Amino acid sequence: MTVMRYDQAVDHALGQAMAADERIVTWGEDVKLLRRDLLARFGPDRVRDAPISEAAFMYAGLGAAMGGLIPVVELYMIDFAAVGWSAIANGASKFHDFSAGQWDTPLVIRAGVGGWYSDGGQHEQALWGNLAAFPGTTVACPSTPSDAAGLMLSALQANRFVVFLTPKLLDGQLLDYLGGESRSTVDLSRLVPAEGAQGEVADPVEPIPIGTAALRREGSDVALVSVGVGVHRSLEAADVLAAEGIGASVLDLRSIAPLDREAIIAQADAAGRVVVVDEDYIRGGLSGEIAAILLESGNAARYARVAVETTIPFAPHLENATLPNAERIVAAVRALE
Amino acid sequence: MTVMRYDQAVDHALGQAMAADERIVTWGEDVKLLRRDLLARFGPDRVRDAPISEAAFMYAGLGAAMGGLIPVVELYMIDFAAVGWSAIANGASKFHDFSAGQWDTPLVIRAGVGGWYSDGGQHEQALWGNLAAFPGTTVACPSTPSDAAGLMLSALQANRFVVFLTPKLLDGQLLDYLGGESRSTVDLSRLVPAEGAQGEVADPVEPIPIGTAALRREGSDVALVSVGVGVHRSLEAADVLAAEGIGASVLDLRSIAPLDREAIIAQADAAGRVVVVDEDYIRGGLSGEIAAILLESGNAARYARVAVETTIPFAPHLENATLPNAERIVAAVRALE
Amino acid sequence: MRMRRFALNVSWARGRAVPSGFDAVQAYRLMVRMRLAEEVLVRAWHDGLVPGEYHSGIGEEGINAGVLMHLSGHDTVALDHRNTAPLIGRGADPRLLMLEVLGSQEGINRGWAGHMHVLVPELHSGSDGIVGSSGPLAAGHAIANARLHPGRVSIAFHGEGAMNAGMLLESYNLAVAWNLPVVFVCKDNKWSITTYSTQVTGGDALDRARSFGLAVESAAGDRVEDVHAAAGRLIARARNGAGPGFLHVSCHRPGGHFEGDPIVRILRDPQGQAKELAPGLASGAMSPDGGTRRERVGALSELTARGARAARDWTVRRGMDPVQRGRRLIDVAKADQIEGVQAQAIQEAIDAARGSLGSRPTFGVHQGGPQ
Amino acid sequence: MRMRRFALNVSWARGRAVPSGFDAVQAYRLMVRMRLAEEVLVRAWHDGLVPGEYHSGIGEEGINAGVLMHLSGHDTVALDHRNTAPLIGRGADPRLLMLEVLGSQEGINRGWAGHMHVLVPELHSGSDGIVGSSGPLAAGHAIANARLHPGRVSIAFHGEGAMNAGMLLESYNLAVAWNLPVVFVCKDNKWSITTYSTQVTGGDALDRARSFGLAVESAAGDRVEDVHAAAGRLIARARNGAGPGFLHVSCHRPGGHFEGDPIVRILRDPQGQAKELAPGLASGAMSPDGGTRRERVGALSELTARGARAARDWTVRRGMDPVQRGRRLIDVAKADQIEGVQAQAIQEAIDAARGSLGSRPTFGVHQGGPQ
Ligand SMILES: Cc1ncc(C[n+]2csc(CCOP(=O)(O)OP(=O)(O)O)c2C)c(N)n1
Ligand SMILES: Cc1ncc(C[n+]2csc(CCOP(=O)(O)OP(=O)(O)O)c2C)c(N)n1
Ligand SMILES: [Mg+2]
Ligand SMILES: [Mg+2]
Repeated sequence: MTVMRYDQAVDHALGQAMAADERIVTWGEDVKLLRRDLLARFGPDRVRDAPISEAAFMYAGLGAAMGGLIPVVELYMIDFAAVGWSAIANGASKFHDFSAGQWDTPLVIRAGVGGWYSDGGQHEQALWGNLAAFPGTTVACPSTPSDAAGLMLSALQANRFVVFLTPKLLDGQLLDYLGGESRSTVDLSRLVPAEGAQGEVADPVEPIPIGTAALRREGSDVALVSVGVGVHRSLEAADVLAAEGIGASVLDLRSIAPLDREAIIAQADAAGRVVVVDEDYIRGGLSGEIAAILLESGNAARYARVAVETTIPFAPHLENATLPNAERIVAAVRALE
Repeated sequence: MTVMRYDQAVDHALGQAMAADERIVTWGEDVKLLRRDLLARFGPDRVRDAPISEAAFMYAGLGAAMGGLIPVVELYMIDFAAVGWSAIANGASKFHDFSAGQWDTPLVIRAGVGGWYSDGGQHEQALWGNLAAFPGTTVACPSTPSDAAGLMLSALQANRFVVFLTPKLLDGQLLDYLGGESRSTVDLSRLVPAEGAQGEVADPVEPIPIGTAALRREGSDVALVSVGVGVHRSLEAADVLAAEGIGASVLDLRSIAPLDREAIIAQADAAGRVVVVDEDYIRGGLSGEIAAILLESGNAARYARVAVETTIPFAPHLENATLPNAERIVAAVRALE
Repeated sequence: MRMRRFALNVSWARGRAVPSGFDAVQAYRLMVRMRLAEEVLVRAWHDGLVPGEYHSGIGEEGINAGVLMHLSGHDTVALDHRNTAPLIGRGADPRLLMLEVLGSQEGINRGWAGHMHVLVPELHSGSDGIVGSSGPLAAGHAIANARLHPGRVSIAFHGEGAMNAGMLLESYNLAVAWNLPVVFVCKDNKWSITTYSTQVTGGDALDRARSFGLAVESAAGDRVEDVHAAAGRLIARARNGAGPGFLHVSCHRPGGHFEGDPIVRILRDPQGQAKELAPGLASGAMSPDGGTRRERVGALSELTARGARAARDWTVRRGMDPVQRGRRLIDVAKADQIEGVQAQAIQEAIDAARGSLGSRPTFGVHQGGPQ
Repeated sequence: MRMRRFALNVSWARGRAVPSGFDAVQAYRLMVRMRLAEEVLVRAWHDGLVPGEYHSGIGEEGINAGVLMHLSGHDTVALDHRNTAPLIGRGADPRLLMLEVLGSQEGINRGWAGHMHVLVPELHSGSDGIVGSSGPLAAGHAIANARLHPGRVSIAFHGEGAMNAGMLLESYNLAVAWNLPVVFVCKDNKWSITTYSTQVTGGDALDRARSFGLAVESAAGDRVEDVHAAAGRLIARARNGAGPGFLHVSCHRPGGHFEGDPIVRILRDPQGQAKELAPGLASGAMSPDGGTRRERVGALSELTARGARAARDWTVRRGMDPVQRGRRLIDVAKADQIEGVQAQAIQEAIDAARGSLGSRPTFGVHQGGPQ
């Protein structure tokens, strides 16, 4: 066990996998600088800078996967994936199926996701609901360094198309890279969940199966179901609720596709009340899907959701009010009463 | 009232609006040929052929809307919009919000949608759930010529970003254009819902407000909630169910965003059972959203859904089994018993 | 999970050595085989047996053969919507390919692909229906080849209309920036569906490709030997790590964009089609409200010009048949023999495919599958 | 619903006539104003008052002024992530713009936009944070202008890195195909974030643009008079309906990509940054498992080369300051006077903006808004 940052944990797992498997390569904009430690270890053939050509370098990832590599195609932010969206919507999510399972497409798209650090409505989206819409697409979003490492290892071993989303708020390197630590006048520590940004990681990393949720906190009155930074906001909210005598469990989905149906239903059964905490748009699909799972299972749980209901504004106070913050979660739980 | 084809109804409304408003223009691939009647009427400045550059010509639609036009940007199929997805995800759905409501973006994207005519999994997607995910996006999908005309007129008058989806199965012109009527050996009539492909349209067209559902059939045992071709499949299923003594109502949502919450809840309340019939992917968002609406309203209705659960295969019998056909709907209703 | 249930007849393609010189007999054999396979599928389409659209490659045989003859079975090929002929050229089993196009679960992709997405890992060949994607996909194949199998080359086939697709242009740049062993082959038939491509395109295709730093060549697509020579130079370069290339080849496709192409229908039956089109056009042109007289006249003259251009193209370019020209390069007796052998092989394949499809009055219904 | 609640100070920009000749005084005034506005925002960023990233346009004043001086208030401008200076150049009220960048609900877009998406319909100027989108957006503006207001021109500003973005390349083609009155202005500072652009780019920018059929010009961005002349030719052409253009202009941005740019940090504090970077690099380079020695040496030398290249650029190109050079074109007393007037205006604006922001120890928390 080593204590490391979230971003280090991802690279730790990636490095371990690259050492074990020559087929793993990575590219994206500025990746030689961002993944300089991997560059120094594996050389420039395996760690590449891409031009600002998302459509081509995402599709090239699919092509390279078809050619026998396991490419990790990195994007600063999932928002930019919209520029190469067809590579996902019409390509990576489908080729294995079109080939009737004959052609494997072990492509991993690694992308920052989400907000809370004032990057505006076009650099802070989650979009995981949209991604999970496509059959043949696995979408993971770990909320701790340990999960980040274990799920990244699984993504690399999955032999299928995986979108691996890393919340930028937990990514210390990125927050610094975007200028962060060059000014001492700003302190994000009140916003950054400590347990998400740094933590113990096994060495060697063990894979964590994608599709299994983790129960972060037990509680019998209400189940908070979330993923990514929302898990930490839920934990914050659970503290507040505990002080009011409301016991909230917190379920970390860890992957948006596949969803851990059993775990969701078990929590709903136990608590009878479910609040989905989703950093994606309210119509994005995740919060609705959980409602469908509840109804399909005949579960009579009461249900509410805290999600993003408008374009995300830039100004920090507006941004914070738009994202699923702890106050909103607490209010939603109270309103379910 | 004139009887016309679905596609004629759309062009009829578009032509009426173009005659009334000089700002309306249209472009897309092969649009001069596809919209030749409008070309002949309004001239080549207002009806243009675009290069195969979806990203640029979709973004240019947004730019032109900002510049004072009302562009109708046409795509053969919404699948191709994935190539220019950023124009939707990061552009048209957001600029009005980013400007704090100061800059209007009256862009209409008009695109074919859906399957049933054997065009394979990359030319038959619905994607309306993904589109509806974005705040600031209106998504309509009429199921009859009369609705197509009325909703197109509303889209053109909405002064905001609208995605206007036309089911290709109802679009006689497109089915012919894709080779259809050049071979007498093929007969799609068993697949094409007659009331969707042709019908009476008012002249002049009156706008139909976007966001109001239409009850296509009354029934007190189960509510079938759908949109587009699914509405006709639901009507087929309702006939079968009626023979079994099950009364099914059929609610045509007509728009995916906004959703007519009240109508959905009213149907659910009345029947106590809801089956969502969705030609989009099961994780696409629409079927889940309806579950969320039911749960949020405290509605205890039983719920099931018939949607697309895999990549859509090409072979007609596999395709048909994958899409929400009447047999699947009937089976879902029976299983809800 | 990898399923490798199909015993593909790849020996036919794999057996070929990479030719250094040009083998006119082999070129003719390939072209004939591709032409015949397309012809039986076109017939099957008109017989109502091919569901959906069908984009044939009739007229492109010179390009396909001239390029593919340079490849070993291990090189990779990225194809677009017009992939039957090149797949045949790569050695795909015609029967399995036909079954796929006919919508059978016994097809090469078990009915999942149809004719637009045929993916055959054994042949290192895959198709996609998104215009432009063959470029970046081939770039990706080239990255894999360069790393795992240096010396293998990667080919992208695309149309001239696709050269306005951003992802394709991006892939030209990516190939140069990363010095990838890939050759982009542009099959220029002048049309993208019903649009005359130069009317929506600025500049010149060769200049455009060259400006990204690609080595460029061009050839006339009805002269397979010229295509072969030009392709050979670019492919050899790429194989040696000297950088990516772009090959521009002209061609004429008498069948147009797809079977039932509206333009071709007008050319074949001007009277009948005019009857279909005239009422709408007339009511548009004479509508009481609408554009100025000048605008309406402009519109009609544009439509007329398009028709005239098509009529001219289809007449003037009729002679651009690579198969006919290729026949002249070889001995007549040899040509007869090749035609006989290939015709029999292809006929057997389509007979078998049609046979195992069972009775099928129409498609689009669940009864339409194999019985 | 159109909200027009802000009384924008556009008279300053609208008042200017479109100059036929070059007015060095006006150019200097514009450049000084833009520089000063950027400087106070950069300071505010370092003071912790600007949330998130901030991309300043310091070093690009010659380009912005040289181009914008040709525009009337009715022409349209599509901007990218580096838009503060051009918006100032268009006549945006500095206080409202600053409030926006500072994350206030009193900002020009009420806090919705931040510095990457400022949209000001009154100025016919809009920004977007997606690299490359300014091209097709400007093409769209040009379609509207050509139809509704012939004679108005549309400008797209973009970086050299953006020239690998497919949508931008597509828009070059679209502009030529539709003969749109648009001029694409490439501000080439050689870097896209931390990547040296030529290392991921094939060919040459001018060739690339020309190959689409655009009329091209180039200029040195530190010579505002040259930019002005080159831009003038292209803009006049476009206005007259003679077709779209492409202007390539070099520049140096001493601040790098954004405030806190990692490359600039290394240049400013090599020792300190080395301490940060070395452990990770060393453990990578010396890891027991990994690439060959040659690969690892190759990697380190690439990183070193990048640092050296940056060091050289930042030294050699230091003198490329358009504002300093522009000062030499005018009378010293006049320059002093302009600086005084502009400094006062900008200072008042930032004072007012900072003042109305209230106390705000940090951002990113809901207490961080205006009180
Ligand atoms: C992204 C995308 N846009 C549009 C289409 C529809 N489409 C299919 S083929 C085609 C024309 C392609 O023209 P060209 O590249 O010249 O190839 P050709 O068909 O002539 O071989 C178009 C527009 C598509 N399949 N994908
Ligand atoms: C589609 C997209 N990809 C990536 C980014 C991240 N990004 C922002 S600016 C930039 C570099 C742009 O370089 P250049 O075009 O040279 O402009 P400069 O910043 O030098 O002015 C990148 C990659 C983005 N905003 N949008
Ligand atoms: Mg073509
Ligand atoms: Mg740059």
